[in-house]
Amino acid sequence: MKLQAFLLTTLLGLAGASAGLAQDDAAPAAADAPAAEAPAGESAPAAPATIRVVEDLDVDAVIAAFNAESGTDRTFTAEERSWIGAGVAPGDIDAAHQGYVAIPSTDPNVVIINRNGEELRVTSNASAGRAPVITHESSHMMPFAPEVDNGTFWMAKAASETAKDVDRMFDFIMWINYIFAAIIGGLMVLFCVKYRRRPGVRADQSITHNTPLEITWSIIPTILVAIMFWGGYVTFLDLRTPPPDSMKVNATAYRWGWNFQYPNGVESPQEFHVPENTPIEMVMTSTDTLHSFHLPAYRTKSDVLPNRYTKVWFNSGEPGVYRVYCTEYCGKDHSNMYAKLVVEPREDYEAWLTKTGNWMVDENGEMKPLLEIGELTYNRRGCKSCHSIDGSMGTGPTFAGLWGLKRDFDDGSSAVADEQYINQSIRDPYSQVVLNANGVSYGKQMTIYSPMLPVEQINGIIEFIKSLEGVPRKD
Amino acid sequence: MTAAASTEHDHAEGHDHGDHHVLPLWLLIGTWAALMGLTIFTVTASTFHLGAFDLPVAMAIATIKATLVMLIFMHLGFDKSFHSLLIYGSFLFVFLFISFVWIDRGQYQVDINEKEQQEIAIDLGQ
Amino acid sequence: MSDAHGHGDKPFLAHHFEDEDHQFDSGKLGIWAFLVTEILFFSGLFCAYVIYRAMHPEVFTFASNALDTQMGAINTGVLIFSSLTAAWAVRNAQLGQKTGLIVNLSITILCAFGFMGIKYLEYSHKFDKGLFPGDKYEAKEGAYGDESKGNANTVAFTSPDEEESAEEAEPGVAFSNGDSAEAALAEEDGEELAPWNDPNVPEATKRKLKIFFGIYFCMTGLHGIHVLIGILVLGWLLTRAIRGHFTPTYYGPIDFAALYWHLVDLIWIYLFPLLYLIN
Amino acid sequence: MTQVDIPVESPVRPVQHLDKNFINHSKGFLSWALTLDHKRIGLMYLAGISLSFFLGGLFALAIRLELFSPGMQFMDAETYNQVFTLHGAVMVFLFIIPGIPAALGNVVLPLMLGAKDVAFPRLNLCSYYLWLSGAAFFIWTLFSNGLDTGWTFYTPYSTSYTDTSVIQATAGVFMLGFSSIFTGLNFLVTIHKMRPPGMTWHKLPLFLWGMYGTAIMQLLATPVLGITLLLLIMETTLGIGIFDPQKGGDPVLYQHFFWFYSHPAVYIMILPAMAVVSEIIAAFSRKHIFGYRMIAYSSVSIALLSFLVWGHHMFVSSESTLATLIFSAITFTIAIPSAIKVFNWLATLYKGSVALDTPMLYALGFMWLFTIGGLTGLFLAVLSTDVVLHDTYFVVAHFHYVMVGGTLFAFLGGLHYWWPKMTGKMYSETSGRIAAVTAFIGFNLAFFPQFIMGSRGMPRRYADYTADFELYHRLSTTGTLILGVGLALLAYTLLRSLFGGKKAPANPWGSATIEWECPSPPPHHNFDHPPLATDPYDMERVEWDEEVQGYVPAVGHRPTAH
Repeated sequence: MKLQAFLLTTLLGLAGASAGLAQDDAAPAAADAPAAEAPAGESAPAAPATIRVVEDLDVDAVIAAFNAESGTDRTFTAEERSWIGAGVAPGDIDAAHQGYVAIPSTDPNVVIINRNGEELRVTSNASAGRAPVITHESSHMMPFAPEVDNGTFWMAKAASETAKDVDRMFDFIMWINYIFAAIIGGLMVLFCVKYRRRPGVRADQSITHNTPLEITWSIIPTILVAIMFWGGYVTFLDLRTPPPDSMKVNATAYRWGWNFQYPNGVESPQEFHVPENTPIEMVMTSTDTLHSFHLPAYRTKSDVLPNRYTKVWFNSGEPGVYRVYCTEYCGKDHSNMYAKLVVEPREDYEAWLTKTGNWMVDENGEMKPLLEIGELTYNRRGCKSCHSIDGSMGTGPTFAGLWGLKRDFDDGSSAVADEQYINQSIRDPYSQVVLNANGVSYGKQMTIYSPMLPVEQINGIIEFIKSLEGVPRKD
Repeated sequence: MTAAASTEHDHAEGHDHGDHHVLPLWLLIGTWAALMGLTIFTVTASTFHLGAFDLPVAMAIATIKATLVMLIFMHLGFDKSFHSLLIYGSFLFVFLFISFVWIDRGQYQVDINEKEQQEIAIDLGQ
Repeated sequence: MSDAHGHGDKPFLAHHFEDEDHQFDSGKLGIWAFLVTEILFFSGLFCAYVIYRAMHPEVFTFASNALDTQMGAINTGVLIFSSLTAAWAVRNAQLGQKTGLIVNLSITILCAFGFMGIKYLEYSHKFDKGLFPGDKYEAKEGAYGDESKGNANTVAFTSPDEEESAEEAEPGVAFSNGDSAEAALAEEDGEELAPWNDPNVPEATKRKLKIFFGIYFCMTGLHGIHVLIGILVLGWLLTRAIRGHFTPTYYGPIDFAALYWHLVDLIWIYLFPLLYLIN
Repeated sequence: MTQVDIPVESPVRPVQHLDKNFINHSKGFLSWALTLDHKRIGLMYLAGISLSFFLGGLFALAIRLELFSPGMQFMDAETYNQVFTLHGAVMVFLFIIPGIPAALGNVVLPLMLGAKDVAFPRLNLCSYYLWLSGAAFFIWTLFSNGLDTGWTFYTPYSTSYTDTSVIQATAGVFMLGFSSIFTGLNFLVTIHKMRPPGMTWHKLPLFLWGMYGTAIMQLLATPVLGITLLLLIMETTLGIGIFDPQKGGDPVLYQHFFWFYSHPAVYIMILPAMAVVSEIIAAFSRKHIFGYRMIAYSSVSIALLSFLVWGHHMFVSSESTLATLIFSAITFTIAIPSAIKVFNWLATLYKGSVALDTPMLYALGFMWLFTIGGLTGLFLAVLSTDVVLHDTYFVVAHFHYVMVGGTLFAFLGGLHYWWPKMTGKMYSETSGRIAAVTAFIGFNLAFFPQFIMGSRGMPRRYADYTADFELYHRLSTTGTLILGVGLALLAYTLLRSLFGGKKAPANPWGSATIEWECPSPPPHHNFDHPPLATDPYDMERVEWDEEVQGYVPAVGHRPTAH
């Protein structure tokens, strides 16, 4: 949405929007439902009235009927299939990607779960006549963070000893705040009432200063802040100094996701597991803008920069699931740049590591088909945040209908989108920067993935793009 | 403006008079000659390789030149002390600004170098 | 002078000041406060300079070879002389010497033009050699002085750890970011590659050379803009001086413009050794 | 002292109104557009910043409505990013920084000094037009590609990753910066050189001390913003490689540059507010301000210390441990002068004669909100707690308590306080009070829940959030709507007074500073003769006069020596 259009609609429609708010009140009863019913530790939705599982619908039959009717031979990705299962007409899939399609029969209290047990959120949309819509959701998104609900009034649950040290300082300052606020607020009200203006009563002009009093109220805060400073500094050193025996996990942040690398070479996007009661040192860097690794449960945070390594450590403590936020503004999907931290017993962790290391291999140890690898790569490596598969224009050109298309570059040359072109675009993206439909260059936006992508994944992407050949482009 | 009020005003301000000080010509030309001499000196000095003393020597000469310009050409030596306070104060803040940034950058430069070495390794590995 | 009413006999005394001394004192404090902001304005550039020089002294030493010390020294002389004439002009104004004031102001302005002329020569020389600020930077042969001098500096230019990794590289390997064309060009000519466009020098090191020129052009460019503003102000004062506006009791504008001009000189006094005289 | 005070018929009453005042002394568009009169420039600023505040307020409303529920309501994430950026940039650069100094200060400062004008009237007009050009660039930004970098323009996002109009916006901020510098320069020289006979530094009204401290910061800090933005523009257009890591630059260096300005800027926002509140509290307590020297010195020490603490914005920006230690330690020292001010205001109320008129309600609101804002600042200065709270809604709530609860409330208090002097009209006290209380309640409801969700982990600048923060967001949005109602009522009250308000007396509140000695509104040249300054907080100097419905110089009053 262009900003101007937004300004216009806001100015014209403020009244309408505020009227719509009342309608909104009814919808999210789901949020207030007790979280206790959710399986401990695992990510689960906050107990809505009904959970509709996508497999209820015969998705294949719906697609077949659609293709027969429209005379096309369109294929759908796994995610799109889950939406079809939720009641989106196949013809509306493209609109669903933008989050604007109505599902006629959906009850606002129904939460839809895709086949991986992940939630598809149902919310209202003002500009689409307030019909319920499916929002495009990151598949790694956690419906809720248990540590937030299991915490105190002020803080989320503290998951490590260092976090508890931080909380102790927090509570200390909070008590000082309560006391000072009570004194200042109380005296303010007292003076305003007791010395309110009354006819014939004059102010006492003799009180203009009182040196002992002024010195007292300068010194007491000075002592208090000195204590705070020292206590805070000691704990801060603790937060910054990893024990020498910590387990190292590398994290690479990109727009808009996280990639975690283990010392044995295993990589895992958007989710990482660590063994319980182990000090973990994160060594982080970014491929593009600034990001920030924020792990509230461990009270730790550090910016992630493109030109250097930054480090953060925490002691994993008891098993649990925690949310990692990006807290340094990084553009469009900043608010969706979550990652999941799972702390689990060592044997579970090792099993997970083995399974994750072999994600291109199926249960029988066979290499998965290239197309499937391509689709997984597309979802895991962050291609999806810039390259749409529904034909819409994003930060980068869409993959839909790309295969075999003539591409014009910003240096005036052009090429046909074939294997070699795609290969080179991934390995050396700036050697051939494409123009968009308006003839404007996409610029040097693309992350250089080549050091991270093995050959199978690049070939998989090629297959995946091939499979999208028939999808109409809208750029 | 009455004379009494004028005195009061001056009193409040704490003037140190002497802003209309006319500088003698020999002082101006002498200062210019000194500045030129120092310029030639600094250019000559730079042709000798003084190693670690290169920068301090060049900066010391520049500072002497700058002081001459400020005190004499800019009349700061004959002006209100508040103007000197302003200008020296601004140097102090520039110094604080640069030194704090320098302290921090000096500390984290290692992290940048580490990443750079990695990048170079990747570049060369291709 | 729309606000000059109320002081009929003193055409340049604004109505809200008590007398000419009051106006002069206020103006003088104002210009000093302005000079303070100028110093802080330049401090950002000096800070960037200090940081990058402190972290990469070898790059600065090497890149400084591309600057022409002789031209810089001449420009320093020109500017110092113009400072003298500016200070002299203030003296003329204080003593009511109209002719001397006009002559000195004119010399100051001529020096300023001279400074900009030499600056123009320097800049066009840099651009000829492909030493542009930022992305357009593409150093050509001889950009860093004569070939022997360039080679002599190769050791100083590459810091020890980078040297090591550069040696490991296989010759002729192109880099990803647009340097391949440049390298290929150099190879076609069959010339021996100079260090600034040697493909074996990692991109990370090469772009530090660009940073030097980024800082160089920002510092001298911003200083040049100040010189241009000085020319405008001094030119305006020259016309007023010719019309005989200034008297021993009203010479504030000359004094203030001279102070500004001295500050421009002062900044150059630091820029010259920092940029040109690095060894 | 507590005797019944029978108003004595004073033999000579000062003139209360004039037929010819600065508003009607000349007519026509050009008589305003080219005016050198500080009062007219002040009013033009007031109109401009009020419009900016309205625009920024619309953005705020859009943000809060969008965040009413999880999921996207009526904008997409990209639009949201633009809206929060423009909210911040418009509010900070166009409203809060020039708010009190340029609008109220321009009208009041020379009057308070008994001067005819500021030292450099043309420069003053020039700074207004620089402000206007900066605003025009913002409008251009708005109608070209918008801006989505956050008001801080952090690199490399702003240089390499956004396709919005960063150059227009930074050029606009550059001009606004110079507007601010020239205003500060003007005020510095005016306070130094234009004081009336008898006004020694220790008889300077505290508003002027505050403006003096502000001027120091504007002179020393704002140029660094200028050069930072210039370098940012060079980086974006030419790619000189100072700030952009892709080109060999360092984004943390940008943050150092930016916060070297922007931390003092925080005090450029709050010092004038403290200055206004010092005046209001003394006036409405009808009592000498307590601890005058401590308040005055704390203003200047805040101004100077504010330059040494910028690194506390970067504790988790991967600043080195050594630098965090230094900056954290210095940050605490600046807490002390702020605390001293609050205690002094409180002591001024003690045994006063407190009238809860509209300006006083805002001043008391300021005291409470600034106290909360200041106390919660402690969490952010302590290294260990800052790590978890940084870049969360806790920070958002903290700085809104200081900037909105602090500066906005003080601005509104000052606006009501000097409104009779500026316009010559009295507003409706009843609806003024209702608006003040509504705004206070709405504000607390809007921002207090943000502390809780922030400390529980909700990051700032999020277009969307998960259901666990929904309750807090809903409370916050509701509070914003209440705040909006209060502000709308305020606007109505003031605008209505222009047309139907009673004529204001010269001194409606009983303040003892000089600006109340000239008629309301003042004539073009303010004072025929420079008034003689005495103790600005000698409240007994004036007494209530039933006939003029205002205060007049007390008969036979002998100034008391303190």
